[in-house]
Amino acid sequence: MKKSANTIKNFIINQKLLFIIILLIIILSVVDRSFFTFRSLTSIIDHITINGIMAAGMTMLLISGCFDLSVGAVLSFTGIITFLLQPYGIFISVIGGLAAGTGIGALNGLLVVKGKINAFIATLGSMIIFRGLGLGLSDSTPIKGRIEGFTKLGQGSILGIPNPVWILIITYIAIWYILKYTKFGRNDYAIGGNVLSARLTGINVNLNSFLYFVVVSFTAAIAGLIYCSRVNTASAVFGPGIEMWVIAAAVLGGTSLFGGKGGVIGTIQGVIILGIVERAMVVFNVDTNYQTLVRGLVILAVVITDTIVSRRQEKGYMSESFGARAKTN
Amino acid sequence: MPKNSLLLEMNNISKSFPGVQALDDVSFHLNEGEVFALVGENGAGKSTLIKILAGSYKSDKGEIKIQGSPITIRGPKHAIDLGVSTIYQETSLVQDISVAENIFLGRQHSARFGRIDWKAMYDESEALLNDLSINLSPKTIISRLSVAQQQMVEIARAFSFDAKIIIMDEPTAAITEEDTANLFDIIRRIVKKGVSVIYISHRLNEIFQIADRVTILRDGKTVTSMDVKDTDQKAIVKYMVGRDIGNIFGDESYQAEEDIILEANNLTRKGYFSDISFTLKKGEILGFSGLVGAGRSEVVRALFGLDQLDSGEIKINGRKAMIKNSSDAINKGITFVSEDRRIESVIQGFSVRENVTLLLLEKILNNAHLISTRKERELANKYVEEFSVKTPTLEQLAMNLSGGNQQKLALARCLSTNPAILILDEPTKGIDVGAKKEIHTLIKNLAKEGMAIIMVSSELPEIIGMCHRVLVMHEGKGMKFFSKEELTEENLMHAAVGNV
Amino acid sequence: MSDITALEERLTFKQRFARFFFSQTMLLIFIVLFIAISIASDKFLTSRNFFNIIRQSTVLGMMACGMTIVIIGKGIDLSAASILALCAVVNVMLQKYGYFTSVTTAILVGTACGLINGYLIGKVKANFIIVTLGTQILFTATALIISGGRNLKSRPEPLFSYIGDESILGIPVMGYFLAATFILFGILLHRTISGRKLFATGLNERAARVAGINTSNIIMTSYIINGFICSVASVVLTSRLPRVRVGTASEYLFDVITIVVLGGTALTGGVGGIVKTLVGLGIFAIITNGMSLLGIPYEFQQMIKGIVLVLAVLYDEFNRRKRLLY
Amino acid sequence: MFKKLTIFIVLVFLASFAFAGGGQEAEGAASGEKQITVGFSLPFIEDSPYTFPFAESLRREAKERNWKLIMTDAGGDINTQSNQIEDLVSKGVDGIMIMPVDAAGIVAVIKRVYEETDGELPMICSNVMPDPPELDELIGFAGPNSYLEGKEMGKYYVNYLRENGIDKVNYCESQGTAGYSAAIDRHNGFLDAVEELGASDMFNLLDTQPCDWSPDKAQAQTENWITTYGDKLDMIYSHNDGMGIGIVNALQDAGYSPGDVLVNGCDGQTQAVEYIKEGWMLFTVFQSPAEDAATAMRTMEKILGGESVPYWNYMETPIINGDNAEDYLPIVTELWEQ
Repeated sequence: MKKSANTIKNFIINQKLLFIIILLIIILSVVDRSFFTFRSLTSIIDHITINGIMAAGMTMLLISGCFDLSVGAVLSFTGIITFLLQPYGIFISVIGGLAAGTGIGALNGLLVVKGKINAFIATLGSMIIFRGLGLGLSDSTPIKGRIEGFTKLGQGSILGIPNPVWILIITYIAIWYILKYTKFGRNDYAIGGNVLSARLTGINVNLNSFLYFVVVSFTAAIAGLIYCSRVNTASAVFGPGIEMWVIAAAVLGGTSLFGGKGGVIGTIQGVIILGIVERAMVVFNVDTNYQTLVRGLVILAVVITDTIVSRRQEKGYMSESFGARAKTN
Repeated sequence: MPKNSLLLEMNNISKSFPGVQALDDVSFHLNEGEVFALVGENGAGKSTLIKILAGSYKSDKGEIKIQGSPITIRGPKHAIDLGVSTIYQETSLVQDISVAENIFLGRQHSARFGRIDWKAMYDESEALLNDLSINLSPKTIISRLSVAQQQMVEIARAFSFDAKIIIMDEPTAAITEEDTANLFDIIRRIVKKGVSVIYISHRLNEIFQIADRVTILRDGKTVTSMDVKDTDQKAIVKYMVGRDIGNIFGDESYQAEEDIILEANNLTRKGYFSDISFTLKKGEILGFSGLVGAGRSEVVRALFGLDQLDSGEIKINGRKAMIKNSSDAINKGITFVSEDRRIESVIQGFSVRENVTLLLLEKILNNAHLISTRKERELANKYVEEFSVKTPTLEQLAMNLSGGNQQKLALARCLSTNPAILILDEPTKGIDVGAKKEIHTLIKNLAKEGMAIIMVSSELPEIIGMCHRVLVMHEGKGMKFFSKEELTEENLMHAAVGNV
Repeated sequence: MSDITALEERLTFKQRFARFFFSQTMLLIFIVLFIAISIASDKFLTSRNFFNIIRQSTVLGMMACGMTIVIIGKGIDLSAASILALCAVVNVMLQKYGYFTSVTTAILVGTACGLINGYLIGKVKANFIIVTLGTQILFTATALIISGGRNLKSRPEPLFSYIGDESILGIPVMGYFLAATFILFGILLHRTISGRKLFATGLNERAARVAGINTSNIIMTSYIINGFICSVASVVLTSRLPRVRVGTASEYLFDVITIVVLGGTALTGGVGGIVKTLVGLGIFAIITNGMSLLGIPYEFQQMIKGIVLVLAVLYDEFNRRKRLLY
Repeated sequence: MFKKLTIFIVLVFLASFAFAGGGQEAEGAASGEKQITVGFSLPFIEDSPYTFPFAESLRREAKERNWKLIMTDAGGDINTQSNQIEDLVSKGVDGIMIMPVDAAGIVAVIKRVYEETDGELPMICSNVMPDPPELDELIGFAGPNSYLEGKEMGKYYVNYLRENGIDKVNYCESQGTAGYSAAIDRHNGFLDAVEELGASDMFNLLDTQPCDWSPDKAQAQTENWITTYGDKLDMIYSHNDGMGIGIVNALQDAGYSPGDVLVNGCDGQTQAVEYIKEGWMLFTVFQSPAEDAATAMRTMEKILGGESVPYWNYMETPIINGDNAEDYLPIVTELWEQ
């Protein structure tokens, strides 16, 4: 296949999500005039912030070849700790919440890196543990927010753009920068791509992998803060099934579940698509009985096309069965 | 640069694993700016020795001196810091990132605030690659490169560590004569720059092309060390196996029968090969030669049903055969031994027993159509003995066998169905002389008994020594058939690079 | 690895014993827990409680068998619980056309669900996590739509509730279902050609293909079987409950995966077995039951489950390394 | 190639939306000039048998009034629910009815929407009341009073025990999903009623566990209770019928006979009413989803019609017990098994 032709084609293929998004926006704007307004568009972004921020962290972890099922638990646990610490003032409570949430990530990191437990089990375990602990601490009842300023975090806005959106933007720029321009970020790809050579070139694999877990739970903790600041309540049942949503968004954005490939630019697109779908439910007035169905269909549709496309793409220059170029794993 | 100035000494190295004495009082030294060859059969202790030098193992006894000063190597990283870089058989590159980044992995150029300076990195690797006259763009993604190219990147990387010693373990196992030539040029170039190379290969002729001195190991002991110019291949082989094994391609050839068993017309798989036609007689060994990436492996894989053909027809015994997947192929009497032993030919996580019987499962059912452990063990035993696979127990995991034995295991499995057509892709890649000879003889005997054999090999001597006819491929096209008489390295090389 | 090769031959008795000891970690854990709980609660060793344990673990156990097969084939089925729910709903809704119709249809539906998963993962080769995640939502939604989310009334018919309530030779009928499933899957996995091929595929799909195994079929089949056994489990479930609703099953998913992994079947594929899963089920069952016997509050029950899961796996990993030394 | 991809995606979307959403659209267009559009934000359809007949009734009520009804399902996540409510606002509805996932969590979004729309957009809560219940931003609440239901149940037990001269019972409590407000209300309501009637010492709590409104969880839990407490167990206070049914089933398995253990329910599901008839259950509180939905829609209609409505618009939640089970049976059957 011609090289140049390839690159053009690849460009299109690599940008497919972007095209899909544009497409969706066009369709929706045609169907519903109220859709294509500043308010409505920002609100779409505003609504995906919580999941979006987590997805950014998750991307980083996925690239290193692991994943984390406990983000939902981190989210709710952070909220609970934050609101339990309210009496000590906003500062301590927020710091405490973040610390607690990030701590869970550290625990996961230890279990996986030092304990050599499969990430799926380790994080599944801490998901159960900390949802439970959250229930215990909150006595199974939601805790109400009492700090005045705290709601600003999730509900206020600067220059007409909601604060969470700012946080989202900052998170993505930060992680994008880290992944592209810092050793910490590049090591991510090295570890996900070929642990062996990562070790040989003196990358501290354990430390890095550990830190990626910390990063993902840190983003989850921030998301948790925004979450409970938006609803000014904290409960152990917040964010049910959110972990799957987040992983799906990242994978949808082209990050491989088996490490070495991906980036946050793809992820944000994945997140936005899922966000628009949610809005589309309202715009099209999808019958409640069918809303879940549509969600499922969309995920399936995207993963199938993704697979087909990337296989077409592969055929261009390499066949997976090409012994001489077999990847070493 | 003065030769004979001692760079590295390894004295009286001993290393034992529970139950085996891998190395017993082995010594050798390495001078600056020389290529030093380390030869010996698998299990002779070569890899243990270099693993000790590379810091993966610790030696029980013995001392290592670099430039006269004794040192203890604390680990792989430390070895690299000491200027000892190793290039292993499997590429240790990260597949999905660029050449430049692989070269500088872990030490990317950083400007202020630890920001990675991509431009500087690309520029420097550009310079480095030019310096070694390796013709690659530093921005290329590794997974798009051939094995040969990947090795060059590894050399460049090792060189960029300003390594004093570069260890190459079987660098040519997976690459063609032409790439080998390039590789040697590069080796000569880095040697001129004062780097010393420890070169390990089973292809003895290479040692005479590239090495200055050679040390021969057998059963964990040093047999002898000598200057290459004072010896010849026969002698080295003798030292290695401790006996004279004669022509490693087995006894002289014999006539193939006349009746055509397989006929392939205009096989085409878009992007890989096109219009490949050939016939195969009973008892014939048909060679596929050419550079890696010429499409040889792809043709045979498609023939075996692993990849889909876009067009073309296959006739077996004159009847048109539809081969949609590998099980079709096997049912039609075709079996295939992949070039990629580690990943494809044996299942590393399976025991020897399970590996051998994988194609015979129907044969080991009891009358309740369930797998009978007894029958299975008997059958497995039979084949393990027949093919003299060296394994402590039937339950031994394949991953714990030596390369040669794994290959025998693969052959045993394939032949257990006594197929009419046997396809071998690089059958002796990275296998020591002794085992090589066994396999060659085995192949010839099979052919004698009337089995039709297709053999893909990058090793010209092997192709020439084994085959009745050879099809040389170039960029997915069949260039030319050579009959036994026309088989010379020159002819094959010319065809392989595309000029007939 | 030559070291391991060499030592295989010279195993002293002590080493053999240690090898066995360290390879049966989970069994040991099970025994320890068993003793501990029976000391802690005098109600534990009563025949009634034995009934409860079996009743409560039958459905999980059957699903765990299916999941084991999928995981050994290097996959995972996040939609298992949803299949269970869908089949249960179908079964109950069709009971008015007779139990034969309802049960067969339910089983057909379940198998079909498995087929969808299998086709997308085996043939289309889409990522198994995302696919089953998608179908999970899909099946649940379908169940909702057809059931209208109501608590469907399962009209207990003699034979039907017989499965749920009665007992033969002091063992609940469900127990026989459980046993049958485990034996069947044990044979299927360890004594049949397809079972062997499944292991090969799970360990190394490419090598399996070279060995003439039609891996995409094998993978597809594993999901179909899983779908099938889920539907059978759903029949058992409905026979136990007078009322079925979609929410019913959603909790089961992670429990099932936990059980399989507790047993020691590796998520990396190709390693594991039915006996392991049985042990995993045992541990899970007695912990769950033991805790509610001891009246431990719900939230802490969850926590303890999680902690046990992590510790058990940690301990197993630790012993795996130990094992290599011997 | 890319074309194919695009087409595929578009098709999937349009297809799924079309067959899913088509119905309402048509209806909407049918009516004349001023089409009224109302939004209803549901908490979690999947997990509650209540919300489905509820939603059905909503549709019916909307049809009668020829309103366009937009419903959303929050999947049990309060944040999703807030988002969906805001989506409804952007879609431009005339009024919003909310069944909160979380009583306290919903307040923030209500306030937010109130500010954005300067109180132009009428909002009411349905079925689950917010916490704090009295909100200036909210026009009112329509639906059952789960706290009162809790009290009702407490009262009924106390009276029953007194009438039958039982002075002490050991009971277990089977709670709704931990953290959900209905569960909390029914828990507190019960205790407060017992308190007020000065009957606290009559009730000895053995154990309380959340069974997530789920029959089979309740059944498993009860089996364990029976094993642990055996004959000590006199009564099980269940937060809804679903669990009540599971409990009864466990009792039946364990060979109890009707009345050995006092069990109640709440909602008035068919099976429960049958059990009451057979004496397995003592009573249940009839909370009809249809009536609930109707109350909400009636209230909203008044508001849109410019009438002033009281803040609290409670629905009737009569008690069903042995005496009136017969009469209710056909009603509830028609309601749940439609």
